[in-house]
Amino acid sequence: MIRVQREDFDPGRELEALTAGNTRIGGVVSFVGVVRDFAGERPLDAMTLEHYPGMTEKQLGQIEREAMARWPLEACLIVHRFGRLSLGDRIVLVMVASSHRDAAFDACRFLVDWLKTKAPFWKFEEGPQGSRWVEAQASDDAAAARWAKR
Amino acid sequence: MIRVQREDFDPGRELEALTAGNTRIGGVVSFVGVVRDFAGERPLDAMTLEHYPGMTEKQLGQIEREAMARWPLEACLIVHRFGRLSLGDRIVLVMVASSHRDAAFDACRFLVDWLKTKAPFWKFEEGPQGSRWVEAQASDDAAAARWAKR
Amino acid sequence: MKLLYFAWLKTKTGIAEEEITPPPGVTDVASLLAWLKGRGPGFAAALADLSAVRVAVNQDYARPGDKVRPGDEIALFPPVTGGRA
Amino acid sequence: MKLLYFAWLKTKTGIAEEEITPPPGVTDVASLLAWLKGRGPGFAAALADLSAVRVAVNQDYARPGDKVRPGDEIALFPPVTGGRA
Repeated sequence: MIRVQREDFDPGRELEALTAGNTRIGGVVSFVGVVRDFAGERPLDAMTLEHYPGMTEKQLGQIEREAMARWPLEACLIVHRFGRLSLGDRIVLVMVASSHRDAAFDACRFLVDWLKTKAPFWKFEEGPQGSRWVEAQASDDAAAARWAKR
Repeated sequence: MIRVQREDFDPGRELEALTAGNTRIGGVVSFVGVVRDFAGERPLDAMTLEHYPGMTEKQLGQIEREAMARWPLEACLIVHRFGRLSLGDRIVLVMVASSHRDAAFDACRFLVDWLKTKAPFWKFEEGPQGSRWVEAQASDDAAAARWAKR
Repeated sequence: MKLLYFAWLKTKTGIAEEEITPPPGVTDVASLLAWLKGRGPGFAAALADLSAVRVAVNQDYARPGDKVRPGDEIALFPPVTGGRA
Repeated sequence: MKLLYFAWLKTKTGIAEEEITPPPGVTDVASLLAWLKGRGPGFAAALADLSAVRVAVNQDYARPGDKVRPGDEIALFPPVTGGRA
């Protein structure tokens, strides 16, 4: 399941909804991304996440179907926010439920890695030194590449 | 942080408490273990988790300190329940917060794997075919062994 | 053909969205970018370093040789920078 | 010396917890288990297959050669079976 929204989400409530009534689920692995302060690099007050409506949903849906095909999952949820976010705000939730913990861990990490290289979001950071569009990191491409099929 | 308790926990509230006020946190990885139905193996109605009070806390504390030493973590929480649990009930929560998602994923998985081989809990399952103490699985030892230092 | 610009590509071109009819020689992503570059100084600046520009055709990532057709939705944007932890 | 039994070791011995004073020859985990085995049919049954028995001394996992002393808390239990997903 895919949701792209401006509003915050409640990870506990999402977990309840995702697992309700499915007694084959033995483990749920979640990732919550949070707006953090890059101490040492440059301080941050807030940021704005711009996205490409339509393409975001399409890409997230493709990534999710890929994960469902590669691992035996019972349920899957991606919630991604856009708009203005402050330090400590939640940005993204990836939640994967499976009978087996290994599948849940692998699929969740796969989704998070791919999100960061494929989902059309762009960060505009505001700090005391001014504002700027954040540049992509090569390490994110490397993280996604480890899932490439050989 | 370690908690061993009979009561349920609220993963959303635990996340709030763990991350509150720490703006260095960029990602939180959580594992929630749930009582599942082993369809195909033997059906399950409920189970009782017996544990060794005192040793449980000691072992969980050691495992947590090990994780904090091996990865750059900002915060860590293990909540493990004991007592009688029904199908779909939450059993365990492992939550790890870090600046870096890779550290959070690795540490969370390490903790879950070790929990299953080191934490002194024993499952007594009740099903339509009778009750029995669950036997340990070799695959759990193998999962923990992948973290052994070389 | 609908063109969309995001992030600093929107800032530099000064355009978020436009309808265009490129000349007949524009048949793929590469020729579209080459033609756009010549439309004015904002476009020239935005497209000066094509290694920093990504293109999507109808909401899927596209490569230089991929075809573009009338009616397509073409988006230009920098490499994505979602949650960075 | 305090002895604790968990899971089916408790069921088979019929004991959850006891205070014992083993004979002087009992100095380590291995000799303690050998002595316990001879205490009666319940103990013999519980300790018939020692590969299925784990021992903790003062709440840390112990091996056969580890020392046991008066005042120690010794626990006998099967391999752990926490959350199994």
